[in-house]
Amino acid sequence: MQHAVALTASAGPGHVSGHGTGHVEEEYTTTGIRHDKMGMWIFLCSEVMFFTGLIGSYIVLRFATPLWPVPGTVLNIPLTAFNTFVLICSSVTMVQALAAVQRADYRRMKLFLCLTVLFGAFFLCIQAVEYWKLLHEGFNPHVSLFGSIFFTTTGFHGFHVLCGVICMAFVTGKALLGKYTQAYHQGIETVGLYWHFVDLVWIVLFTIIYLF
Amino acid sequence: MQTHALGPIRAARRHIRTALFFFASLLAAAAVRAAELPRWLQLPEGVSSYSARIDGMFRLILWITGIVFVIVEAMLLYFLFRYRHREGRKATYTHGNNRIEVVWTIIPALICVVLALLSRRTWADIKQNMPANALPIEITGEQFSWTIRYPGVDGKFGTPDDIVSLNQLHFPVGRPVVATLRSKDVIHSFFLPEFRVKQDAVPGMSTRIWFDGMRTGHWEIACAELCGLGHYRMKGFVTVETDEEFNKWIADAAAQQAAEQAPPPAAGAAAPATAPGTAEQQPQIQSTGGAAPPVPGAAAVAPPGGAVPAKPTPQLKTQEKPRS
Amino acid sequence: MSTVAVAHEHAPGVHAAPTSFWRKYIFSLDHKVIGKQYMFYALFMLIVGGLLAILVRWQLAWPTKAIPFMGKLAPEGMPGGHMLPEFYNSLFTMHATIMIFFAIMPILIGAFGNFVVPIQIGARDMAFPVLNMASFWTAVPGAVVIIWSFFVTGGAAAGGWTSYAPLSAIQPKGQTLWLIALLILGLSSLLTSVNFITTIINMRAPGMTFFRMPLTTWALFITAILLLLALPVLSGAMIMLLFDRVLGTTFFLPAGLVVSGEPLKNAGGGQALLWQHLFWFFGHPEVYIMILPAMGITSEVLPVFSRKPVFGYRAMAYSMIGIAGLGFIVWGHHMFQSGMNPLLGTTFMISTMVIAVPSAIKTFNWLGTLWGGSIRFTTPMLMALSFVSMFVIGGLSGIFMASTPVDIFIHDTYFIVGHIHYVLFGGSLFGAFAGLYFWYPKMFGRMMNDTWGKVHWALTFITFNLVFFPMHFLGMRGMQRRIYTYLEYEHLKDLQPMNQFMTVSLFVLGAAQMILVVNFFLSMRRGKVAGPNPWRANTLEWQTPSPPPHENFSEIPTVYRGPYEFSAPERADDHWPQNEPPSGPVRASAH
Amino acid sequence: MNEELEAEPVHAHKGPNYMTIFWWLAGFTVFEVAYSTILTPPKALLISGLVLLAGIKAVLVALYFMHLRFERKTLGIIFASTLILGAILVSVGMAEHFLPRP
Ligand code: HEA
Ligand code: HEA
Ligand code: CUA
Ligand SMILES: [Cu+2]
Repeated sequence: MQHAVALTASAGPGHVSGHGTGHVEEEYTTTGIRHDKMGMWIFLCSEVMFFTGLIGSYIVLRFATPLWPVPGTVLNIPLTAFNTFVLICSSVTMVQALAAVQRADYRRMKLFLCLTVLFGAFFLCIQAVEYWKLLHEGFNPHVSLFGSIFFTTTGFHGFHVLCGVICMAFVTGKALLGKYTQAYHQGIETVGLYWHFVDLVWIVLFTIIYLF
Repeated sequence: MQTHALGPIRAARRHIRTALFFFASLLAAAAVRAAELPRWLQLPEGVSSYSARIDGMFRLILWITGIVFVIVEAMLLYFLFRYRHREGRKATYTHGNNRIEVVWTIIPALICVVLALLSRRTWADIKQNMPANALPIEITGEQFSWTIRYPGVDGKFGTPDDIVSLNQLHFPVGRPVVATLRSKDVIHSFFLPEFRVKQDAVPGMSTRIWFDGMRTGHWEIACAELCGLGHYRMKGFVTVETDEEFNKWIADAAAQQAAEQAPPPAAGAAAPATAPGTAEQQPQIQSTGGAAPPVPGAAAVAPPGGAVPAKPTPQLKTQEKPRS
Repeated sequence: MSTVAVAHEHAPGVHAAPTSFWRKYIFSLDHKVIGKQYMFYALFMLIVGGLLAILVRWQLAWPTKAIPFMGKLAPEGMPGGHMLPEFYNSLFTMHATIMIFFAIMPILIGAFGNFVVPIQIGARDMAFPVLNMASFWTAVPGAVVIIWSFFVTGGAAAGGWTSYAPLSAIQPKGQTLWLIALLILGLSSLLTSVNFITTIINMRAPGMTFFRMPLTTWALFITAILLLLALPVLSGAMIMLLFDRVLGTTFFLPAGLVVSGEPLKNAGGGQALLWQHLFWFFGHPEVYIMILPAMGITSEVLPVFSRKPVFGYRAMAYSMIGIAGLGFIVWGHHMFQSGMNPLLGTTFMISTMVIAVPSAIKTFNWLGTLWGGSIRFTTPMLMALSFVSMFVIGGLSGIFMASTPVDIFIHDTYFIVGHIHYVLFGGSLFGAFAGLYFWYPKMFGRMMNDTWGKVHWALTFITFNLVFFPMHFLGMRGMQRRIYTYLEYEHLKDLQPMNQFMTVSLFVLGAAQMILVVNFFLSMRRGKVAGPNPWRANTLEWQTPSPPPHENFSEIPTVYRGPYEFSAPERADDHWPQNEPPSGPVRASAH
Repeated sequence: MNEELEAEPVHAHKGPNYMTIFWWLAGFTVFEVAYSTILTPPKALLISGLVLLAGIKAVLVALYFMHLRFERKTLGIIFASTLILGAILVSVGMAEHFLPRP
């Protein structure tokens, strides 16, 4: 913690590589990391704990339950594997958008942001289809402990994706309106952090809920 | 206080002396651990064989914390008086003293670690090591009563000769009882104040505890965990009695039970009216002490995770099983 | 000074001062206004919680006596003024919930944290002012829901503030509202903690290094970290419990439950103890969330009125870090008798014993601060001193419970209730009172009446002990907590006189609080004008007018020294503001 | 898409090749599914293998997509230390099952 004390830290790390033109103000921060970025990381720490609570409960209950259905017999694994792929795609387009704006390649930035939103929305659609089918097959939150856990964890993840898509759509709108520049694009970076985190959670969830 | 430069060092010395004094008083406290405290500082009469150990621990902590309390409050009051604001006196300028910090870190740490170590043994003997030669019973809580079940002649639970009693726990004096606690609905807590017994009865789990009574008498069972609107009246009664009285009570209960279920064929299985006495208890002694699993927990739902290990511990001779 | 490129619609860090009533007092973005809003919110809920406590205590003193007018106020819970057991259960559940989540946390974190922290670190506002406003206005519906829950069929939640499943899963509707209210409040606290941490890490004025931060700010920093990491686990658990109640999931419901003769339909597979692990994983850090800010305030007030640097500043900061870190690995001490594996009990006992050590460090450093001081007995000082002496009682009673075998007897008895109130009232609330009297002049620009303050202090201090000290004796006699009446038990019958004595003392305690209320409101108008620095303190909030202007400082201060440089030998003046340049006119006047 | 990376200005740190990371992630996912549904190893192996793979993927995302590799170490340490808290919680839950009971 001590080195945060340094008041004369060089320009913030990360991707603020050049000071572009336009209406740029200097905001004082002690550490050189922007408030919104710092705040997002701090928020993500608490998200880790939130999912730890849910996933931890799952692990504990799972080990205590002698008979656990083989996920593949209940869930549609190929579909979800494809969905995982969709989410990974959205993550890479996200990071490409950030890289693009840092190069002042605004055309690509817009393209990649739009793709990210689309991938995110697509993920949600697939998840909705998956839920719909499962519910029709009689697999629901109160049918078994597996059902309880499946719907709670994936549901809360889906809720996070939904929030992400909304924020993302907002950022994309701003980008299309040309509000971001090489020097000023903190929205993209901050929302991106959140977006990647949601992807990260899914990577874990997919593995432990669908594949065990 | 013009000696502000020397202040901290002197203070440190003084504090070290205080600390030594404090240590000495601790030793003194340990010495008087057994000494009688005034009535209002005592717990109710303890009637189980381990109540004295719990009370001893309580007394020791009472002494230690009492001394700490007196020292801290006395210093506080003394400083308030001694260093009250007076015209013309300037406060000592010091930022602290590392030596004294170390002292008052280490001493409480030592005390606490010692307390933890002392507690550990007692705790293990009460909650971990089940005694051999015990009378097995099952206690089930429900809103808002206690059901106590004795295994009957065959020494097995879940058979028709089980003796079931509502809110009445009887057991013979001087003989340990191993109880398996369960609950039908919500969490209750089986509390025998005078026996220093408290253990939650959790639905979906079976928890084993043991206790005994060193003298005969009547006491109350309380429920110590909030379990709904009748929590306050979820009480029962304990009777500790001589072997003969206990056997008679069991026999009477069995007879009454048999009479109640006279018509159904259960009568046959009920091994008529429970031949009382030692004969009845023999099988239990062996079964509890020996291979633990088959008897008391047999009828029990396999606890979650199958954590109750079927480890047969062959030490029948020793009073207590080693920590598993 | 490092800078980061940022686009702004307006000048850096400066928002135009709002002019409309709504933007100024209701939906204000100013941390000072939000702090005051939290203050009123908390004081209101404190009174509500206190009134519930009075009903609880009435029932315990005279279990059979009716309170006629309550029959009209709460006809369902108290028909004809006679309290029903389920209503009693609601009362203490709501008493604790309101006190903990709606009174103590908002006053310590919401009010003092918001008002004091940005100014103490020399910032113009919080890092995220809009988020800050959102936090407060999220907390308001939480309070509305919790109070509303009294009026739904079946009454308010009655499962204790710990809401142990499965009981909490099968309770009437009030429990659902309880969960919703706390989920809302959890969101609010989460936003607050993100805001605090960012602000403290990122917005310190030049020269304000971590080890020059006032201890109040340190305490709130650590508190915010605890909140950030502990609260989401509770939220997760509460969501699961909520689903158990409304969606038919079975996280906490084991198979085969039979409730009053009826098999529970949805039960199966869950674990009752899982709730307890999740709850206490949050719950224990939560109790430190409530004590750390009070410790910080005490560490702030003692040096100011002893005119002496705080003893062992770094030890103070490190011990708070220690408390926070260890606080995450002791939660099992609430579960010693719960059926948790006894081996884990031993582990948790050891960690619990160890956590007494940082508290010891703090206690002795407070004494060290007084030693050699020049002590002024103002009302905030008296409150802070009461904090020290009462917290020690509460802390030491914790040692009894930390010892597993002793806890067998005292668990879930009034001994615990005694501990709770010594740490929470004797600790947190006295700390909050100290902060209230201390920062009142800064908040409202006028002094509170000191004489009435002292009367309030004396009455509170004495009657507090009369109400709560006997609880230890009740517990030692084996009286369980959360019981509607102890007269049911033969062995507890003779405790009635002691209970009556406590309740009568409570009447005086409650009345004494009226002095505070009156003093609080009258002083806003009539109090002596305070001036910027009535206590002659060093920290930055005292180096700006009272109340501070919009944006706090005309110019961001630069910090040259630690926060408690009192009575420095080279200076005639016994205080030395943090932002006073080293070479200045004052230097000359040093001897 | 490779020319994008070459086009990176020199004064910025060398950006990672995001597409490489992407292909690794996708590949691991395919392998995971195959491992679990086609290979079906014994339970212990299945769980440890999958946890390992998921862990690698998560770390890749955090390090490269979230740029933790290029940020201050503290940020990463803070983030990782919350995982320790999670591990404590889960391990106590597991201990409840695996420790022997009286
Ligand atoms: C502000 C809140 C607060 C604080 C600070 C504490 C502090 C402590 N608490 Fe407390 N606790 C509660 C609030 C708090 N608690 C509440 C609300 C409950 C009940 C919850 C419920 O069930 O409803 C509870 C319950 C509770 C239990 C569970 C009891 C039971 O249900 O059976 C235990 C058990 O170990 C415990 C222990 C401790 C300990 C060891 C400390 C330590 O941190 C205290 C350390 C301080 C000191 C020790 C004093 C100062 C030190 C010295 C003067 C040095 C010398 C000391 C020695 C050598 C010992 N607490
Ligand atoms: C911060 C926490 C806090 C505070 C302050 C209090 C305050 C009080 N508490 Fe409470 N209490 C708890 C936290 C708290 N309590 C908890 C956590 C439990 C456990 C619950 C459970 O088992 O689930 C509990 C349980 C509890 C019980 C046990 C119930 C039972 O187990 O059956 C009892 C019984 O006497 C009790 C009594 C009191 C009393 C008499 C006060 C009095 O001190 C109240 C006096 C206060 C007032 C009368 C109001 C005063 C304030 C003002 C007037 C404000 C001034 C206003 C302005 C300036 C505008 N409390
Ligand atoms: Cu059963 Cu309380
Ligand atoms: Cu605790």
